[in-house]
Amino acid sequence: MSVIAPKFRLGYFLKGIFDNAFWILTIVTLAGIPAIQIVLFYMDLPVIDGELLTAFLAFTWLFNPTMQIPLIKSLLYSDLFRIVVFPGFGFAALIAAGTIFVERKMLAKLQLRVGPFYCGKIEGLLQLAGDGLKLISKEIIIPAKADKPLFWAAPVLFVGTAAAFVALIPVAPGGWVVADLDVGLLAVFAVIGFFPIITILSAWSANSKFPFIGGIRALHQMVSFEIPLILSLLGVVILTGTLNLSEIVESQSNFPWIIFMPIGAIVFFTTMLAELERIPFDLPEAESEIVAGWLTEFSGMMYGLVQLGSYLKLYAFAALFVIIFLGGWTGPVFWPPLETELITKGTPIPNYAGDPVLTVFAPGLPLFDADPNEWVKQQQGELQYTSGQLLISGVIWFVLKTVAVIFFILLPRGVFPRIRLDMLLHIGWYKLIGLAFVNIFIALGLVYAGVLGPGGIM
Amino acid sequence: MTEVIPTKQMPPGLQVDKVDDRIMTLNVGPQHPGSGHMRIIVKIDGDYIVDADPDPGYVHRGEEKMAEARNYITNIPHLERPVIHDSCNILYPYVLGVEDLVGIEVPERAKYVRVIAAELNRCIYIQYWLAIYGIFLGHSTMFMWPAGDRELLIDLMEKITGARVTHAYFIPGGVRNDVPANFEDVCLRQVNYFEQRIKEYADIFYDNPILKARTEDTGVLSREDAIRLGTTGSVLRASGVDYDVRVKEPYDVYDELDVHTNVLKSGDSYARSKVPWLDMLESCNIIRQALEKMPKSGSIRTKLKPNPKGGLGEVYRRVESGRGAAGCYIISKEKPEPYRLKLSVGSFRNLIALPYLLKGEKLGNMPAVYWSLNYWPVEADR
Amino acid sequence: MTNGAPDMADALFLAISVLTIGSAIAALEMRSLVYGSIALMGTLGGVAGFYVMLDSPFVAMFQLAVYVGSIAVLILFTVMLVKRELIFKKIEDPKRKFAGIGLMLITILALGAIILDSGVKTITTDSDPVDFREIGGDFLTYYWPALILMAFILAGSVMGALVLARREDTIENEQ
Amino acid sequence: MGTATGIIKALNSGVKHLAVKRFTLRYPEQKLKFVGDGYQFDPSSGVAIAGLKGRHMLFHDHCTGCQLCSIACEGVAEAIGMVKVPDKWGQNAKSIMPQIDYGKCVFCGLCVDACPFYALYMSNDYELSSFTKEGLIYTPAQLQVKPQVQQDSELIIDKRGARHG
Amino acid sequence: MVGESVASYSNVLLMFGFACAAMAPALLISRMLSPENKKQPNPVKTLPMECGQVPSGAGRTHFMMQYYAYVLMFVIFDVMAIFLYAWGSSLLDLPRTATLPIIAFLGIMFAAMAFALYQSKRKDIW
Amino acid sequence: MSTTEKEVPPKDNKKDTAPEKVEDTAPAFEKSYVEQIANQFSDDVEVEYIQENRTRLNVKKEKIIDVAKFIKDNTPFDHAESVSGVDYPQDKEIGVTYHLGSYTDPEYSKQVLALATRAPREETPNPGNDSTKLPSLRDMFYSVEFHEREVFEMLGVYFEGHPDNRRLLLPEDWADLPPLRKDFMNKGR
Amino acid sequence: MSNELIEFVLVSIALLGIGIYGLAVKRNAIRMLFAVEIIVNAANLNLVAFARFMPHSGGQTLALFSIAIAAAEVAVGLALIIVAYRMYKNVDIADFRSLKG
Repeated sequence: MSVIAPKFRLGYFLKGIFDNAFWILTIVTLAGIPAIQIVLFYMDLPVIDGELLTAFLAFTWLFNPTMQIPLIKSLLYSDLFRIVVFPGFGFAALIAAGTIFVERKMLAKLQLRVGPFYCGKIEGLLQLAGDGLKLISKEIIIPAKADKPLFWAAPVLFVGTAAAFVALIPVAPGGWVVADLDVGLLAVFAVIGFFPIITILSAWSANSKFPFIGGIRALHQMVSFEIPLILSLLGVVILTGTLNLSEIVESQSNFPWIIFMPIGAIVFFTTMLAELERIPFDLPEAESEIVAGWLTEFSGMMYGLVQLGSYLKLYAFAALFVIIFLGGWTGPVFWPPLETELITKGTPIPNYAGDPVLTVFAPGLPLFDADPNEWVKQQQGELQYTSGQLLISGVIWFVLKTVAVIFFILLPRGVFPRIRLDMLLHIGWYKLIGLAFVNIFIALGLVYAGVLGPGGIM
Repeated sequence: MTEVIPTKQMPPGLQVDKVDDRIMTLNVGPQHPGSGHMRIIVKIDGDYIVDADPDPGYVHRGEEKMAEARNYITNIPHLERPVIHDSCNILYPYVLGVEDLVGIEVPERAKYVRVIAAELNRCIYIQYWLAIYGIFLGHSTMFMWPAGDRELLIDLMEKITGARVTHAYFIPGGVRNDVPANFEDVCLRQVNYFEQRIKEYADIFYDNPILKARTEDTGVLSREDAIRLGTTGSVLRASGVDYDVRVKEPYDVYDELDVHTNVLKSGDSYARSKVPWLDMLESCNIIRQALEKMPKSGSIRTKLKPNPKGGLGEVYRRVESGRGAAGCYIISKEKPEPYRLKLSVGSFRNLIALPYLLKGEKLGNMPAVYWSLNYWPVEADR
Repeated sequence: MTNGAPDMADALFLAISVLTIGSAIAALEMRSLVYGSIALMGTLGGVAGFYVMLDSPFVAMFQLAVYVGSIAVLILFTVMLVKRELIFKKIEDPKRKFAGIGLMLITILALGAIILDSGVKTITTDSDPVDFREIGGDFLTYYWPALILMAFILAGSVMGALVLARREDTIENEQ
Repeated sequence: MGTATGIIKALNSGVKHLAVKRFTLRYPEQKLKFVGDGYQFDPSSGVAIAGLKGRHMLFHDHCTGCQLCSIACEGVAEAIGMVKVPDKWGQNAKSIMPQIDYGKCVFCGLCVDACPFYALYMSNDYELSSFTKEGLIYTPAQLQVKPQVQQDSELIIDKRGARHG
Repeated sequence: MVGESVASYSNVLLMFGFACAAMAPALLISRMLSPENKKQPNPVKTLPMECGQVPSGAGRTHFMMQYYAYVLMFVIFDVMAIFLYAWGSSLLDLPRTATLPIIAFLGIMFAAMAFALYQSKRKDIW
Repeated sequence: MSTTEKEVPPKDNKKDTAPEKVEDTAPAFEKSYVEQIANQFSDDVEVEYIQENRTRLNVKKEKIIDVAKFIKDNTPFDHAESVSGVDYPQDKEIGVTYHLGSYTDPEYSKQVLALATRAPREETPNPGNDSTKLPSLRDMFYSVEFHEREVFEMLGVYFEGHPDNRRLLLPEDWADLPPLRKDFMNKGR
Repeated sequence: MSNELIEFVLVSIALLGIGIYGLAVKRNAIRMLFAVEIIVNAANLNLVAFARFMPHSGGQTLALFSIAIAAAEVAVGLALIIVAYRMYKNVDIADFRSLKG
């Protein structure tokens, strides 16, 4: 079946689409719905107004205006929403897409070019969509004698592992994180540990020389930079005494840790670049030496998936930097509180004659309040900010900081050449580990000198 | 006296005969982002290159054979094809040789115009080379900037010759057309701006510590080896040999201009990449001098018979092209066509240094060493 | 937690048990060493899952980071060092295989019988789990000689491994 | 410390260029200005006049059908063939005029140099693409047409860098 | 209750599973949409990338970089780094004398690292 | 530009030395070093002063190694710039010309010494296996290595003593005449 | 169900059995390493499980030590395998019999 092949015929194409649609429907009916049932059986269902929300009830309430907002709210606070949309995959993919666009335009500006321009009329906004369409319509070529299961699985696993990394990132106050772990930081290290394995397996499975060299390089690089990465964050852990990422953010409400630990931040930033395989550390994809490194044999959408995974990873690392060194979502709250009348009295909507005929209440507008009492408390001066305010302000601060960090991750691509493997290992094992230990001792000194820690500022 | 170049000292633990079963043979090229139209058969042991065998010829088109079938004038558009980016300089020795063979004098103004065109073209070539050197080292900005700034000079060349790349401008007896009116001002302005631009490359490229760490002490070609291997151009000058055909054997009006030869001592990839850049700055100087000294008016072309015949004999002329000395050896037998025409070009002469330099280097150094040799595959293949 | 949670935990326990034991068998029985290594990673990950179920997240993450993140990498790397033929070759003795299965069954049955017969069967707990920070306290207060010993073991092993892994053909060459 | 200053210098240089104007010529919208009307040749002085070597212009009232352009092209590209034209011109007894195959032409301009009768010049037209090979062959009638070339962009050098405008 | 904290950990797994499940269709759709000549597969097209040449030798040779030592070192020093976290996360609760064992630990590990880095300069470790 | 003494001097030569003037007005500098060589190998070397700064030595193929060694040891010529093979079908010979230059001596940097020799030519060439053979100068001038490979494939001159007499530019399956011989016809352009 | 110690112990026994089987049957050195790893993990699982059910941090601490020692063991073991492989071009344990002091 082909779309752009020379013998393209609309009839065949439509037939193919209908065939596929038929089979997809069949499979969904036979396998998908039972699977959903099984999942629903084990899932915690929300309780709204004392009623257990079942699927049937949810469908009923969808058409009941008074119950819609509680329904939507309950969905917003469900795990699925977190995984799929907000702090999880959708949010990360959106930032990743933005990153790709910014990277192209910024690099173009730095190099006195225009960059993507025509696609999407406005400065090439839709270039990424165009590239995605192109990639998805390209043939996937699998090299002869390749280890097919591994070769197919590698890009998907790569995206999955990157997503698992994203799952650990808290985005806003109030537990807006997919998985709030006590040992979040260690979980990050555990997840990072999977990337070299996927890389080397995909490189090995391609049965080609250039990917193999690239994979081995990637392995050495990731593995060598994992230790400085782990050590550079130890200083913060010493000062905060916790491994939970949300608590680390909250510990920085007064000042970000980068003030006390610039060395650790520099080490972490450098190792981050190396783990992300970005210039100047993009040895695994050094195109002038080994074609495209471990990505050489990936074609079409497989390549696209690896790229998606790597940009998700980029977002996750930038967010981790923000969380640990730049204070995450902390920042002055600038989002104005919502009108109290909207909550308590409702807003009257007049008709053409000016008579108020309809009063609109927004009692549980999901993003703006978790608890309607907060408004009352705020009005009475008991509470400074509502949680809705904090959420929006926090997300904006977080995104701003993340974008700033991403800018600094992207900038070296235009400024530095690629370095060599032995230089890279030398930097990792001699300089960065040394600096990381310097950072640890600084943190230790700060604690024992009483500057920070229990007896100090905090 | 048998003098064999000693092979470079390999790092310990890399003796080829011992590690036979670990050797991996890589075909670098012809369809490789880091090869050009050439194949280097590289044998690697781990990260180290134990053997490298260049295999040029993918763009061989027999210019020398074809030149024997064409007359002296119709050879002109063809002989610039091997290096279209440096077309004036590759044509220069041929034109000088034909002038010697036919016996024709060149007007003074034409000589200056030739020098200006040749120096502009040298800068154009070096910018292109530098762009590729940048991207070979993974420095994408250094790919875009030279490629963009090159447009300034291409614009000038287009004003002079009417073509952006393949100029076919030099002709026995002078040049084909005069420069346009008001050219001196435009040229001076653009060349000055160009010089200012390329000085900015220092910050981002030549003084970049990562680049220095990457290219310094890699692929070191000592002075003696550079001479014995017969390298030329920037490769030779980077190894500390003060040799520039423009100075040593001035042609046209180079003896009236103040040409400074850039010589660096270290002979590593960094020096080899820096010498062309210094050459560009020097070229800007030469262009300014030439614009000053150029007669403001006068003939620019001595008329030639329609189908000139060369005398009986041979001639070997050299010029300094962007890649080193370019020689043209013409044997003439009183025919309108040359009996034998041989181009002795810098790329081909520098190629011999490649396997010598790559042995024992790390794989990551391969592009840095290869492209620092100022090698242009099409010119080497001819 | 509503009443759904224990069911979920049971299903999870079953799934992880099946994954762990199945991939442990696969690690030993798969034809390709590379796939065997992947299956071993499955076993190690499954054991990490058990640690999470046992409320010891620190050990679980340590297991993941060290076993899967580094030991599995080293194993994979070493497997790839071996020639391609050997990766796919299974060296086995059929007689010993039956003996091994017998041994395995005897071990499992005997130990299982002993355990089931003992009082272990009845042990349950509702107490709070140990905070992982206590582990760090243990390391440095009560178990600190073990920590020093650990350092010596790690140092010795890395030195030994590096000395062992050195290739000797240069020495032959120098002679 | 040299390393650190070098890195900072490079980063600074990169960031500085985020404010420099773009140099790129947006080709289909903007087109470059050229020097003259195209490459022309004056046989009496033996010197050409500077200009872009674009598509040829054939002046039918000057062409004598002498085939010198074709002969000049023989050794270069063999792009010029002589074809019959329907019109009768006094100076052109055989009624043959050059027809140029731009699939072969290398735009060297030697045919213009060869024409002693001011009949063949080159024009500023450089957009010659065609979907068929035959479309690249320009008959004498097509060569007669003076091209309309849009020329609006020039290289501007000012304090914020060079650009096309 | 044993195993109460599983829920938040399982979210990571769910995220992983969701990403895999959401991305696998991209490959399937790509497989459906993309042109492919199934009747006459081109054997040259599926050759491994070898710069346009017919590949010589196996792709998966037991080829090794000279930096095997670093991978060996990683296994050991990864353990060390995460051991330090057990100390670091509980530092604020511990008496100051508890730093002494960790200093000794680090001292021994530094000595090992110095030796290992000295060894890893050799090109003959693989 | 010039000729051997036997040939008739070209009439339309304006600039360069006519052959009868060669002996008289041999440039002093060139003469000084060429005479060294000429004295050493009096019978086997034939000197021509072609042009300003260009000298040509015609050497018999048996003596080429000795002459090259002598040049390498006693004159500052230290590298070969180019090696050109020329086919002379009417003489049944193939000429090979080494252009030698000097980097080290500033006085000699202008000079190019052409060291020419000739090898027998066969009508039906069989490169490498017929009588078209010359000794290789690679041991004296290392830089001729690739040039000699090129001459070997282009004209079928086998260089004895060359370590690596393989094809360089032409494709692996090239099985025609050596292409730079005069009887290899250009089939179209 | 899952808050009973016995299940974890049973899984641990199963893993131990599989490990013993692997050690007894396999002759490939790398496979034997796998078997050893499985046995070590079975032991660790027991440690952590018992520690959880009689709340004490010592079990987890010991498990950490055990994992660390396993890492050291794997590093040395693989180095040994590499040495043996380099000598015999094989990973069959039978070939290593001639290894002596």
